[in-house]
Amino acid sequence: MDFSYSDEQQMLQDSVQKFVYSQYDFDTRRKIIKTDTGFSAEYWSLFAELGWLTVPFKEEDGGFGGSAVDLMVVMEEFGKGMVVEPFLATAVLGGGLISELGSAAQKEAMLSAVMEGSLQLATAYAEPDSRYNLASVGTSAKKDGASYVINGNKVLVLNGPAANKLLVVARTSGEKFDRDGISVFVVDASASGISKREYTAVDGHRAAEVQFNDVKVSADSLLGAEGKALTALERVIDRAALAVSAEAVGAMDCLLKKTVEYTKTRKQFGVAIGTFQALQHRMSEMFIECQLARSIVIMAAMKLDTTASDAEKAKAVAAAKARVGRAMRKVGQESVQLHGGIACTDELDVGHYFKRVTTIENLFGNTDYQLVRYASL
Amino acid sequence: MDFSYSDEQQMLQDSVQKFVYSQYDFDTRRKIIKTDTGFSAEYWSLFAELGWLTVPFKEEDGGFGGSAVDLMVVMEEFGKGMVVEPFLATAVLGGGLISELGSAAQKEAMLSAVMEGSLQLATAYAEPDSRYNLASVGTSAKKDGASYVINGNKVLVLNGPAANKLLVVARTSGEKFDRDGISVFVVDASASGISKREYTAVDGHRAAEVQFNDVKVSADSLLGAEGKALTALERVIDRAALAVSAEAVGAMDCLLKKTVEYTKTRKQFGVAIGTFQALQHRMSEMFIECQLARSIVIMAAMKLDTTASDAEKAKAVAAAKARVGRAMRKVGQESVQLHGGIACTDELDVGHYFKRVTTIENLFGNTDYQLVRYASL
Amino acid sequence: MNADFTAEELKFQKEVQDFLKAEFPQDIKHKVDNGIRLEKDDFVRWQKILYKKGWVAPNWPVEYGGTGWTPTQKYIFAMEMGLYGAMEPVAFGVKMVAPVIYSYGNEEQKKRFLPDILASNVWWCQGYSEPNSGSDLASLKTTAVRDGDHYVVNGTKTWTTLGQYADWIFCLVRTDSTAKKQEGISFLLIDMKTPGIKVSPIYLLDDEPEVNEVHFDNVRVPVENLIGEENQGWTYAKVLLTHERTNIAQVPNSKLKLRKLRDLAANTPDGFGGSLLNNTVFARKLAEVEIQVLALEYAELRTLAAVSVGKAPGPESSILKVVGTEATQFIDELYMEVAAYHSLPHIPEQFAEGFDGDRVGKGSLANSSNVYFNNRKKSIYGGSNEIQKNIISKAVLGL
Amino acid sequence: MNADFTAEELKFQKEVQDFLKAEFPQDIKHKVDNGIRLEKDDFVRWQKILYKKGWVAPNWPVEYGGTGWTPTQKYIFAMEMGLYGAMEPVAFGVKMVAPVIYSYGNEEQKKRFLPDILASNVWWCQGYSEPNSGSDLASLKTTAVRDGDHYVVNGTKTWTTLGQYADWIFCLVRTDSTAKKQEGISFLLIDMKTPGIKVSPIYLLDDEPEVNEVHFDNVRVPVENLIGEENQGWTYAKVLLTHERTNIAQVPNSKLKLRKLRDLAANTPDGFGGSLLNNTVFARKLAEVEIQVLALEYAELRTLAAVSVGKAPGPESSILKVVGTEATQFIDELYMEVAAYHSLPHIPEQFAEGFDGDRVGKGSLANSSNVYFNNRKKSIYGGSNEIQKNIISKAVLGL
Repeated sequence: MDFSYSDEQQMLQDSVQKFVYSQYDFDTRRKIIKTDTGFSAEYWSLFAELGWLTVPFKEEDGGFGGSAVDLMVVMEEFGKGMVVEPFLATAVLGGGLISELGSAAQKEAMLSAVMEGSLQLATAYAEPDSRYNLASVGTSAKKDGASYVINGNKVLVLNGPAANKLLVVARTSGEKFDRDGISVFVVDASASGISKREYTAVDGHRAAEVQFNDVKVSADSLLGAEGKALTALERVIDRAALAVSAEAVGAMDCLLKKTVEYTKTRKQFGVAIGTFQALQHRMSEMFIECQLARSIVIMAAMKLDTTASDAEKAKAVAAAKARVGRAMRKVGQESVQLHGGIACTDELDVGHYFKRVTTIENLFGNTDYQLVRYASL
Repeated sequence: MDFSYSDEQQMLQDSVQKFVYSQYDFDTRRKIIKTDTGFSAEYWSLFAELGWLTVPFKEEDGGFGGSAVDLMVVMEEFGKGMVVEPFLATAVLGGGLISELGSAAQKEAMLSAVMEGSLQLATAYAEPDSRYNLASVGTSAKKDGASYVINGNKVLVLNGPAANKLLVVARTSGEKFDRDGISVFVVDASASGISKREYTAVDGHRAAEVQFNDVKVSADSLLGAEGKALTALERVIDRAALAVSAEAVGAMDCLLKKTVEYTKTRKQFGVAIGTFQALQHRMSEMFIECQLARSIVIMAAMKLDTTASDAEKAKAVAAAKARVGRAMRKVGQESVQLHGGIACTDELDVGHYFKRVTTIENLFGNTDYQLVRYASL
Repeated sequence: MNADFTAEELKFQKEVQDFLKAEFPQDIKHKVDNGIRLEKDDFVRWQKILYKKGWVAPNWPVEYGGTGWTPTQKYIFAMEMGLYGAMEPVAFGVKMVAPVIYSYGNEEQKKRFLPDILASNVWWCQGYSEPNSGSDLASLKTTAVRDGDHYVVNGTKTWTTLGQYADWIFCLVRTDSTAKKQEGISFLLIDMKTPGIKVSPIYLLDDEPEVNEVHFDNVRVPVENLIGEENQGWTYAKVLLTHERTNIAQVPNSKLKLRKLRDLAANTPDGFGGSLLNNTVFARKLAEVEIQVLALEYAELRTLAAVSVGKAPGPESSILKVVGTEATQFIDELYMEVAAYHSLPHIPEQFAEGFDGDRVGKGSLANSSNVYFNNRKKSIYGGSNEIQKNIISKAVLGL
Repeated sequence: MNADFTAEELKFQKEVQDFLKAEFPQDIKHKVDNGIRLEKDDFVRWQKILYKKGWVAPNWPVEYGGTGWTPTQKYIFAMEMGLYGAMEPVAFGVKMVAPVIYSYGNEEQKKRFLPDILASNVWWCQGYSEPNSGSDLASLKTTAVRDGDHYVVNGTKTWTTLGQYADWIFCLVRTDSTAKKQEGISFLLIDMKTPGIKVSPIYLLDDEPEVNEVHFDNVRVPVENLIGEENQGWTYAKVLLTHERTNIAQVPNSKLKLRKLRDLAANTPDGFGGSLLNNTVFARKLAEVEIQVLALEYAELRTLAAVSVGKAPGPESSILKVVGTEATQFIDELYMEVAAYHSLPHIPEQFAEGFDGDRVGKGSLANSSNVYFNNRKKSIYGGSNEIQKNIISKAVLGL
């Protein structure tokens, strides 16, 4: 058992940390969010150049190694900067599915483009009725000669506006809740029959609702064996859940730090409010939440890197996401409350961290969902 | 809408309050608990003499009036003294069932004896497997000519040791969870085939587990129509739940008051610990809990005294018991924590209030049970 | 003690219900039901209807336009308004400055200001908080220096809700900087059109300019706009703060939100073939907050009853603020939980009048995060919940 | 970073498991499994077995009898012990006084006391708290006045756990009442057989005499029983308090309790035809605390890892105390919840050795309230959780 980073991980952390600290301050981020695309193409190229886009991928796919701990290192630092570039959507979700399910040819065609920064991906899996159940797939893909025809509606397609390709989860057989019969297709974002309702999410990230009306795709756009995609999808979503949990750990550390600093300087009734014991105890409790969140994310990341069973890994991620969810709510709300009015304004970064952790709680299964899932595993 | 007590209610409150204050201090209670019977026969006579045992009964049954608000008034004061005399078991539970289900003759025979203080009752309804579901009755009563033969096990029979008569809930037809087929019998405590495992509960009250082995009772010991007792039982248990919720309000007020007083005198680091803001805020939260608990108990008591439907009344009681349950846990635990070690000893009354409120939370359906029940009503 | 309404009270309840059904404008109701932002005109129009009926200000003395209702009638009115989704008149005029004017103003001021408040001819806003005052309100620094028949006001007020619409502002200003901090404060009414006033919007977490900073640069205010005596403003403001606490519990509003939430949950799939409302874990949480609001309602009723027999609304009413705001905030969390993925979009145009594009999410669910973010202010403003706990521990518990 | 044990570590784990299976006495295991009270002899007997194996004191330096294990081995040992239900040696000797003796005692004292502690020949208890000191430990008033070759000790110590069994007590005593409160304290070892010592039991909420008051009436203690220098006792005690915090998180114990709880819940009807474990509301709560304990375990492992690379166990370890005790207490609540009506009986004899009457309730459920009541002490003793939060806010957050 070893809790220290390898030299490579330490270098990776230093590199991302330095970038966030020196090039991703709050004003820069604010400007990036307000651009048309909502992220910086320049920074995206930099991410590729620095090799960060290779982090989620295995060495045999040309990646950095693909360990969950590596991913955790990057995401935690991204969390501190509230980085909005579509790393999660492209490299973890989309890239993850290709890595899990793709043929050698598909990987060759797409993964290197992802790692080079030239291909943006989005994964269309959630549906208006599905909530967090990945097996609840109403979107259909019907075989039609050498093609498939896709029909259905998807929601919260992260990076939907900018993605060049969409990875679409659709049912090729079976009933709505069946675990069998779920397939993934790679579809060109410009394919005929796709319509998108694009929007900015509360945390500044871009997403879209996507409708598929008789979208015709060739058989070679199928990723993996027909109808057998669910377990891979679950693994990828769990990896994404771990990634945003690590991001949350970074964000919460910033919230705690900023709150402590603020209460040291903010004066009321002639003294710094940080001298009030009631607030001190609440900040101590925030610290406890941060520490427990960090601990359980480390647990889950380490577990994903072992040879444990899928169920054990899923249980570890469910535990982490649930525990981090509870921590995020507490740390987020308390940060705002202890700052007072100023944190309720768009002007201060604290509210934006709060929005991001609130978003994270709702991504990939909220706290209660993960608790019940944990209990069932 | 009127939140003031009637003159009669005010007199009743004064009378019970005066008794508790002047004759039921903590040492007296401690001595009473250590006696063989675990309650004071002398005080029981006094209760009868002062008319308190008539409070739960309707005027037509010779009672004080039987309003839930009257009952609340008495129980709140009992809560302040942690009165252990079997008022709840005899007058609210047992007497309540007789009042709900009994024939004129049965009422005549038993209720006046209860009100005079000469008859002690206990109700055997809970079973090892029933948890809080009153319809889960495994104890059977089989017709055998002009008699019934009862077999089964009952748990937590309050006042089981001292009761002269047991009111036994048994199934005369149907399957275990059926709402139909549940009957109540009045059985002599000395009847052959009854064996009791008597014990003292953590709160000093006496109870018993009771086994019925081929206990033969005559048909006229049946209370009400055969197989139709469940709704009456539910009403009586709800009334008891309201009664102990009111008792808890009294107990919690004492806990808060004692905690506030203690923190004003207890010095640490050279100052009274009541000057520490973290503790002040926690006591403020205890106060909030006490006020909300009192408010919702008043709501439920008033609701029981209206002509609302059974379901509405049940929902009101479920709400009250659930809310008081949450308050009790918080106020109880915080009282002990803020007192520190001294409240962990048998010597101080605080721990005994804590035990009583903990017991109350587990009686007649705990907090989660009542929340789910509320949601289903 | 009894919970029943009398026959007259039931009749009154019916009257309120009928009035709302007949008179609350359909287009405003449509907005309320669908979470569409209300504009100034909506508030003004509705208050003028209430004014015609004589129901703007139940708490005012009858001589100035109050209704003379019993506490139970006031409760019924507030409850029916809230459950129907009809807005209360904006508080700054009716509930906040008016009580100060009729309690401490002179006859001239009463005549000049009260009728326009009642008739919604003048929109008021509040000038209390300052960038550095926060919970320590009495530390305010905006000065008013006497210069002949005028005060010259300099300083900055902040968190001025809906100040962009306001015709007048009531301010606490420092008229004696040598006195103890509570003792040098005066209560001043200022016409927003006076030269030297600048209003700049503050965007809150939902990206809406709901509050403002109001800057005063040598603003000349006639001395007749002073309420009561110079340097006595703090006393008056404290009374106002008590009035501000009326309906701070927000029970009717919470009940309406809970009712809608229950409907939404019943129509939201849990992802496994059932509805969210049938999901025990969710139903248990919903029950918990419904019960909390019920307890709060009775806590408020008990406070009102105590007031009606002549007791002042004591520091106990601090619990209404704390519990009321926390309940609102918890309900907001449950909306987000129902919305799930649809809690995340930030599409303000979808919740503006006249939007006819593609809608995201059912009802107002796509705005649930923004509502949640925005309402975090509730536990901060009006005396933060921490301040309320200080009040309880000092004034109630004697700590 | 990796979570796997090495082959050697797995081998060691197996060795511990085999040892426990073979050597932990069956009769004691029976008691532990059924919640029957352990007696002094049980502790002594088991420690002597550990002693024979050399595994009493993993944290001691090897020269005095420590095991020389790596942090991972210590973790494995503690986890296997806890999961098997095998008691740790009573802390007062091995974990509390011994580190002070081997760190600050002279050679004579080390030779005289350490071997008997290791071999469980002498039972120690702690004399720190006093009736009026509580969390403000340094305010203690028990005096030790030098009189020739002796100190004369007067005063009262309290909360002395298992003091009724003790042969020796280690005390903080005031040797200089003119100095600042932390600076006049000395660390003294006292033979409990010395004339003038009286032990009186304090009954806790479960009605058991687990703790005691120890009264000192002109008790003469030879000066050679002073540890280190006079008036330096507070410094030594602070070190001891750090040691006391080892395994304060109680993870192995909580894991065992959770495992048993899960079994009990699976076999407890929910009253509606299912089991409590299948009840989503209960299962969700159980999951929550299981996850909390898991997070705590990794928080502790991270602390241990930091220590192993030479960092001192910092004030961060206060979180282990707070979270560990709260988790234990929450687990206790869940036991009561499983027990339902059977949580209420107070039948101590049922949980004493040799009871053969009618049992009430499954397993130890009929004792669940008493366990809950008793364990409320956990958030109070060892530096109350409030004190721990003070430490975090001052020493970690710099507030």
